[in-house]
Amino acid sequence: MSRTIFDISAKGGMAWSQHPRGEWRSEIPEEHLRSDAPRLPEVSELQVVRHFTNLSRKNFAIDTAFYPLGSCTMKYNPRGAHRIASLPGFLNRHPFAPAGMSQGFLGCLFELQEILKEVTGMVAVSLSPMAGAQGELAGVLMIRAYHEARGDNARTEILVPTAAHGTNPATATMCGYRSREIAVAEDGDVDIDALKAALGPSTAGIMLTNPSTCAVFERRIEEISSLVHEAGGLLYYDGANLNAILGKARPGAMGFDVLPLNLHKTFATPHGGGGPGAGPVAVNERLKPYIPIPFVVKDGERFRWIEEVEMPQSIGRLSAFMGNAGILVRALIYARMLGREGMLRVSEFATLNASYLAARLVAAGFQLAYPTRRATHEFLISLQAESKELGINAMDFAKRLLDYGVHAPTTYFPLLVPECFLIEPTETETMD
Amino acid sequence: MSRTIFDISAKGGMAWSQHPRGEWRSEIPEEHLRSDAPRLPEVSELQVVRHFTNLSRKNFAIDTAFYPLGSCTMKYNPRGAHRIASLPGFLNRHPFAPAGMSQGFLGCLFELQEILKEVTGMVAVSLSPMAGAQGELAGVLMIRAYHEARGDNARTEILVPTAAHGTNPATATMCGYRSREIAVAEDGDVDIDALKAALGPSTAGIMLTNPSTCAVFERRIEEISSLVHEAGGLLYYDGANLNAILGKARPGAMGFDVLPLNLHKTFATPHGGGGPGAGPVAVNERLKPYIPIPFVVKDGERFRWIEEVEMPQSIGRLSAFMGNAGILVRALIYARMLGREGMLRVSEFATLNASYLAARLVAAGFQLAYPTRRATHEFLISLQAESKELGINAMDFAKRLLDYGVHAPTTYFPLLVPECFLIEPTETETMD
Amino acid sequence: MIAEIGVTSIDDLFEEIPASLRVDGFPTLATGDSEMDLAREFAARSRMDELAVCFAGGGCYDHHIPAAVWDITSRGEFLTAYTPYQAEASQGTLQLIYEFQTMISALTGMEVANASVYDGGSALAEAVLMAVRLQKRHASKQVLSTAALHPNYFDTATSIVRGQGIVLDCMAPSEDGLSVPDAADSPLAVVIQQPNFFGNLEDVDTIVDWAHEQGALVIAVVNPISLGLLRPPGSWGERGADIVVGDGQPLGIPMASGGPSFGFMCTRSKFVRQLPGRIAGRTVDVDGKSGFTLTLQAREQHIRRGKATSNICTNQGLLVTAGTIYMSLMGPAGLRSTAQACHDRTLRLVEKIEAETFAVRAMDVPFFHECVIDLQSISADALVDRLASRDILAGVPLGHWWPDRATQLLVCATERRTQEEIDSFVDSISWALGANA
Amino acid sequence: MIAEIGVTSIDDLFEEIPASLRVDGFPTLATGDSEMDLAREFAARSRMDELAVCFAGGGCYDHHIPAAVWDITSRGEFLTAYTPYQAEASQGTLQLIYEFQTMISALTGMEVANASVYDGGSALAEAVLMAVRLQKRHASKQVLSTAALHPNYFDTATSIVRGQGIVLDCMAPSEDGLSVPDAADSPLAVVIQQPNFFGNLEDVDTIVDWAHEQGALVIAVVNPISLGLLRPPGSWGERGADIVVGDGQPLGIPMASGGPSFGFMCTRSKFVRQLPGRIAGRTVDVDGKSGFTLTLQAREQHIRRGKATSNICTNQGLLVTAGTIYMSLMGPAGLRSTAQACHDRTLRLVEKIEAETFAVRAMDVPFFHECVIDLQSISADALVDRLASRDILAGVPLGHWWPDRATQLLVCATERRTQEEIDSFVDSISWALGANA
Ligand SMILES: Cc1ncc(COP(=O)(O)O)c(C=O)c1O
Ligand SMILES: Cc1ncc(COP(=O)(O)O)c(C=O)c1O
Repeated sequence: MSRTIFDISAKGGMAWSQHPRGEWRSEIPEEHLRSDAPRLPEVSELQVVRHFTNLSRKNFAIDTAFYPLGSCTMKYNPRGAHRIASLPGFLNRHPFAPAGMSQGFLGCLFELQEILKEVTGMVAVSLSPMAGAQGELAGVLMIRAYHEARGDNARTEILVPTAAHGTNPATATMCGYRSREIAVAEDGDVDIDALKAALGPSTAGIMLTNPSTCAVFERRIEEISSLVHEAGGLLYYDGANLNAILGKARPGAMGFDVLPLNLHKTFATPHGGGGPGAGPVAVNERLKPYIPIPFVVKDGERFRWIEEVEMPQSIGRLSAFMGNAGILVRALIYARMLGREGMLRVSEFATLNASYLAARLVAAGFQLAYPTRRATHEFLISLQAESKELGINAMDFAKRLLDYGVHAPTTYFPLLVPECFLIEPTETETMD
Repeated sequence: MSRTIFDISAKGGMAWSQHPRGEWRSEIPEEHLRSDAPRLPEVSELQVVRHFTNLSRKNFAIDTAFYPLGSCTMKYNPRGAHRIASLPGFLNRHPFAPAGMSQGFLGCLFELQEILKEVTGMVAVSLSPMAGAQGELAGVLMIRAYHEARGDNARTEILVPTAAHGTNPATATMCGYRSREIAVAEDGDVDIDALKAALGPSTAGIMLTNPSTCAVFERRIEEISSLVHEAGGLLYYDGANLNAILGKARPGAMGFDVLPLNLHKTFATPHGGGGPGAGPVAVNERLKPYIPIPFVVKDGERFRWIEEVEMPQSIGRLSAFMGNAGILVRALIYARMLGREGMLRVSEFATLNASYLAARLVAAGFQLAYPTRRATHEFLISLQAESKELGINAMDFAKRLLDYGVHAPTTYFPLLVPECFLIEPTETETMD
Repeated sequence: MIAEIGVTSIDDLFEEIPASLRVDGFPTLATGDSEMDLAREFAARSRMDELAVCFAGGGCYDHHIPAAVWDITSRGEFLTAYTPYQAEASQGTLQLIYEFQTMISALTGMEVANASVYDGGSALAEAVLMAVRLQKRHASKQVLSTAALHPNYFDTATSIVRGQGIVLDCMAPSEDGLSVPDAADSPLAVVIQQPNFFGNLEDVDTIVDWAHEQGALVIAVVNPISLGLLRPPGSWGERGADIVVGDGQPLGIPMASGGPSFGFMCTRSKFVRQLPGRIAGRTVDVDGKSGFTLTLQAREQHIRRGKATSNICTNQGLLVTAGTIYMSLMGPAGLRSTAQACHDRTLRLVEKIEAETFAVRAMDVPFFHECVIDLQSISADALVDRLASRDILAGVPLGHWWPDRATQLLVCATERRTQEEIDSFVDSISWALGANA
Repeated sequence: MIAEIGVTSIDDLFEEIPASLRVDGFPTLATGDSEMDLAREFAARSRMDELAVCFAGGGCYDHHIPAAVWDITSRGEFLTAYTPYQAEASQGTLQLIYEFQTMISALTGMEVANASVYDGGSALAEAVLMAVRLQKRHASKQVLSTAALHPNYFDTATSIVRGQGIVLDCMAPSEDGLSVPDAADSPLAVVIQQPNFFGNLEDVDTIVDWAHEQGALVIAVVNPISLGLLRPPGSWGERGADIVVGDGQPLGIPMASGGPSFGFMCTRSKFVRQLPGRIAGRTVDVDGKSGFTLTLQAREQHIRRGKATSNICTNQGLLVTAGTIYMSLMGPAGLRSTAQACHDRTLRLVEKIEAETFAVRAMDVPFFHECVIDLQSISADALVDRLASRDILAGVPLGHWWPDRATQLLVCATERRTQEEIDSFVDSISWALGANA
């Protein structure tokens, strides 16, 4: 049954109660009007409801099954946050409503900015990027703006570990940089010698995440940070793995200059079958002048927008309005639901669950990619031995898991580990 | 996978964000407190959401499949009516809020009463019964009250056609009556001779529906009505099939004294896997003094409740508050969405769909139970020939339909037709 | 389609309706409205009734409802399914009912529960009918209730059972509204509401033991939230209650003018055949796979017709779904802290009313989360009207049922009531009483 | 669990973090709140921004959203699924995207569409980058837009493409804000918004044909609701637009402060390899059963890394779901009558403003559902502030972007605006302008 909605469409079908009632006048000149009706489906409301209800039933989802997709943090998205963010005052606010009519919403943004500063250890936050990748773009554009402002125009390279997520090199390219790969050592940490060799006057910056995409904590991050800064480059932190260290360590203290957060991961806003997310960027003093507009400040008791006029060095606007505003409200509610203790529970339970699952898989005979290392919020196993022995590959394993009603882990990522599974049970799963 | 929620429960599991926060004082004496905690499941919010989401996926529903369950009117339940009836002003109204704080809600009830009067051709409506069967109870209690008020205490029998829905005789019993069956003739109409033979001084009334549960229109309803009234009995109309004649004929004109409506059928409020429904009763002048309280009247521009003091002969209260109030609001919205033309479309499309499906099945070789008659909003086929030939019964047929993703029609009802299917496609289905 | 049916117009399909009965639509009804127009119109209508704060209880309570409850309950597969008669097409609803029954039994301390009936009031009626069936050989046709039984429950049960000649009576109350059985009575069943309509705690052990000594069955009427904290009816007195009923509204159901909610019913295993309504059970299919089905269906009206235990057919399935999800989310600890919070909020409210206004407690006995206060100087109706101007629903005036209690108001503060709301309510009472002083 | 891992405490799991970097939680954050408390707090916060009526547009519109749209979109299976990379686990989302692409193509009159990008503004940026890739051999690095392009779209596209050295310029406007191409220009691509930011209808045929003569590609920016009525970009001029983008918010997405919504992108088949973002296609599996999958994945960043067509990963899937359901419900007839109703409402509003207030139309050209009015005596900001006191959002003041248009206000009336709302808006304008006269 994969009939499309067009297959069930029939001339004259319609959801009559959705049509506005009345007689309409028009002053649009004939030449602007379309002559043909667009070929949209012609169906009843029941047909629509039934068709899309049944389509939904063909998806795996957190709400239906265990979804240990590494790097994606498929944890429980509280229904309460969705409900509260759907209050009419939030849903019906027009983006151009003046600040005087928007104190509720602006107050929410300001509060979220403050929480994210605390969580990351950075000094300023702009909430507008619409997903991790747009946050990356903002981050690298800021690095670019920083160098340009200093007239330091020879820096044309962004360093990226071989294990990095594909968005990192893609982003560097979008910002007009060349991306240069840095090897990862046997133990999963960045190869310091390779790094040293790559650093130089053309280094604009480095993009890292910690725990890394090898699912281990980059232990020599302080050394890396000094090396990069000494070479005149800046450090970019990919926030996708922040849930692993929430309340345990802060990127700000590790020496990072800029990071986007993936609110749809760390702050549990729904993935929605491919978004929306939100990728706020946090920066230190160095990059503060460049953060994207708009953002919110508090003057006395009133909240107001900061736009271009007050931020002449900003990299500018990244969306028509205020990014994925509704997602920001959801994330704030989730953060408030967690609170001080809850944030610690995130990193602790995420790590505990991953470590436990890793231990169980090791006991069952599977091979960890980095057996000497602690698991973080996720861990990597290599199915190379099994693949050779059984003549099947990691993808076959993954598909077989689907047959058992468990979503497959992330496969073949990071690219440098052969036949791997990146497994992230997340903190909201229980033992059952 | 039929693990229950108790199977996944583990000591200490909980949905922490649902617990009220604070320190609580108590002045409840020790002896009133329970010593053991009730054995409710101990699970996380994700576990709850996942468990019940997955349970829901094991149901057939109008929203997922064609559901031609005869007599049950499984038609589309507009999402809009559900949404609008869930507005905070409706959901948060306390049943004891005084009339001054309730003009919105009371106005809705009044409007629905008026619409139902128009639709049925009766003179008064009470909305409080909570389903068809409670409406039946109200109806028969009113018949009883009527006879009692006249001191006519010898009437101990309610006549019920053999084809009647099981709630009819059960209701008669609950009201302290004996129910007496009346045969149905070959053509599906009531056997007039059998009726005449049964009528007499012990006849309190007769319970009918039209179209009847044989799925044909009872053509001699006027004659039946005269006969019963002449014998001193009253006529009760089972409103479950009202959608078949909406705007084409009215029970009031057929001589009925009282009828409940099934709002969850004719007015498309959701069946909910077994309710809630609503079974408002409509009556003619004769039974007006006896209708259940409370109901709403309009004094000038204000709406107010009528309670027992103003209705001393009322059969009384049938629920703690105002029945299934929220369902009444949904039904009103649906009725308003239909409007004048929409109500006609209900009976026309329901009949057209049933007649078409009947014609197609006849063409495919199936046997109608009443081949000389017009189909109404539903029709009966008998699988007796197929059963004999193939050695299977109607229930086997029904189960096989489920395998094909179509909900089985009603089987073995009415009881008098052997191996039957009562098929009601409803007016909201299309050809696809 | 017309052609395939063999007619020439839709009108032909209605040709069996005698001409004398034919009408042509509904000239007085308005034309159909769009969802958009209805949404606007009804938003305005519903806004007329919007409240800021609710201190009314009396059988319907303003509790917090977790978002997950209705998000899941409103899924099309729950919302638009039929009654689970076809087990294969309804495993979701059937398993859910089974789990519901288990939870309600745990909460009440009883052995078996049904899949619900319409509401608390009609559940009481069904319990009375059940007791009558069980006590067929009992000399009396009288059922006796404690004095402070919810008056609307009393009335509902009376209307429903009257047709069968059953009489419901009330015990005489003591000064504080509590009930002490009168040795002279010898009913077939005794109805005890705990907490009673005034929010107070009855001496249930004494009443239960007395009733059982008389050969009467005990019907308990309880509030499910209170059972997070209070002793369950299954352990009242020596032998516990025989039938337990109540209304499920506090378990995740919006007040919505009092309905739809659901009534629950539990009893001892040995009485299960007289328990009306549906019951889901676990079973095994021909392949040995376990599944769920409606059990004891033989008692239902579509099989036993005139001899069924009840005429109920469509019932409150969707609300049972909500209640089950609610109980699962709260668990024993959440239900307990909710009950504790309700008691605490009401305690603080009443103390503050006594400390800061002219109003006093009408009855000085332990209560759960409702309490009767006496305004002394003005009628409770007048207070409610005055506070309506401040968008506060002050409580339930008792004068409607007991004219001699016209100055008494039943107030309730659930876990949702904040200290600020309580403070401003008490201020408003002072203002309202002061204005009349 | 701890024991099975082989550690003695949870803290051991974090031992690889250097001591110098370890912190101990977040002392400045508050303790976690319950859903109940947050619901109350945020209800109060959201109420601060609640509006009675909205006459603002400017890229975000107050349309009716059928209840079914979000009832279905909020199902857990849509809400909590990941990006449909695993085709077997995502057939629902994949088929939906496929249907979405078909609908958007039909609406715009183009051959192929992608599965959306972030929003309308960033869609324009992606279109510009795509045009640059397609015009690699073109002499110019200039992209030229019509004068009345949404200024925030212009700014967004500029920020995003600047890193690659691409320049965005604006045509000079005529008196009425419409754009007439200047023969001297020779851009690589021309951006045309229709209706333009002022709500007016550009002479798209002339501009498109001119652009194509110059060897430029044409990027159209359109409002999907308008396409229920207006000529689709696929048929503008002789050859039609080459790339079409827009924002999906009008298709069943709440305004929600402008996001999340989704940006759509369509193009000619021959350009599909340069179309960024995901594209779903129909395919057949090994057993010959048809199914849906992401096609052209090789362009994606997780495979081509530095050479991907775009860095977009997480995107706006859920909003595409809502948009697809919306388009299915409206169908061609519903979309058309919605567009007609919007035009009619705005027409009546503007006529009434001209007839009854001192304000006049600023530009006398045909418009769709937005129109610029000139208040003459006071600034548009002042009017907006005054009408805020009546809970009316009067429109979008233009002075923010064009200081010389400080007295000009962009107003919009969608199909939701009733005659009463229009009347009271015009009364309020009279009042506000009068008060200043
Ligand atoms: C490590 C890492 N970085 C970046 C991203 C990109 O984030 P987004 O999908 O929000 O654009 C992801 C997403 O999966 C990721 O896992
Ligand atoms: C003919 C008929 N009468 C009465 C009823 C009982 O109505 P309810 O289920 O609302 O109690 C039904 C329900 O199926 C029915 O079909």
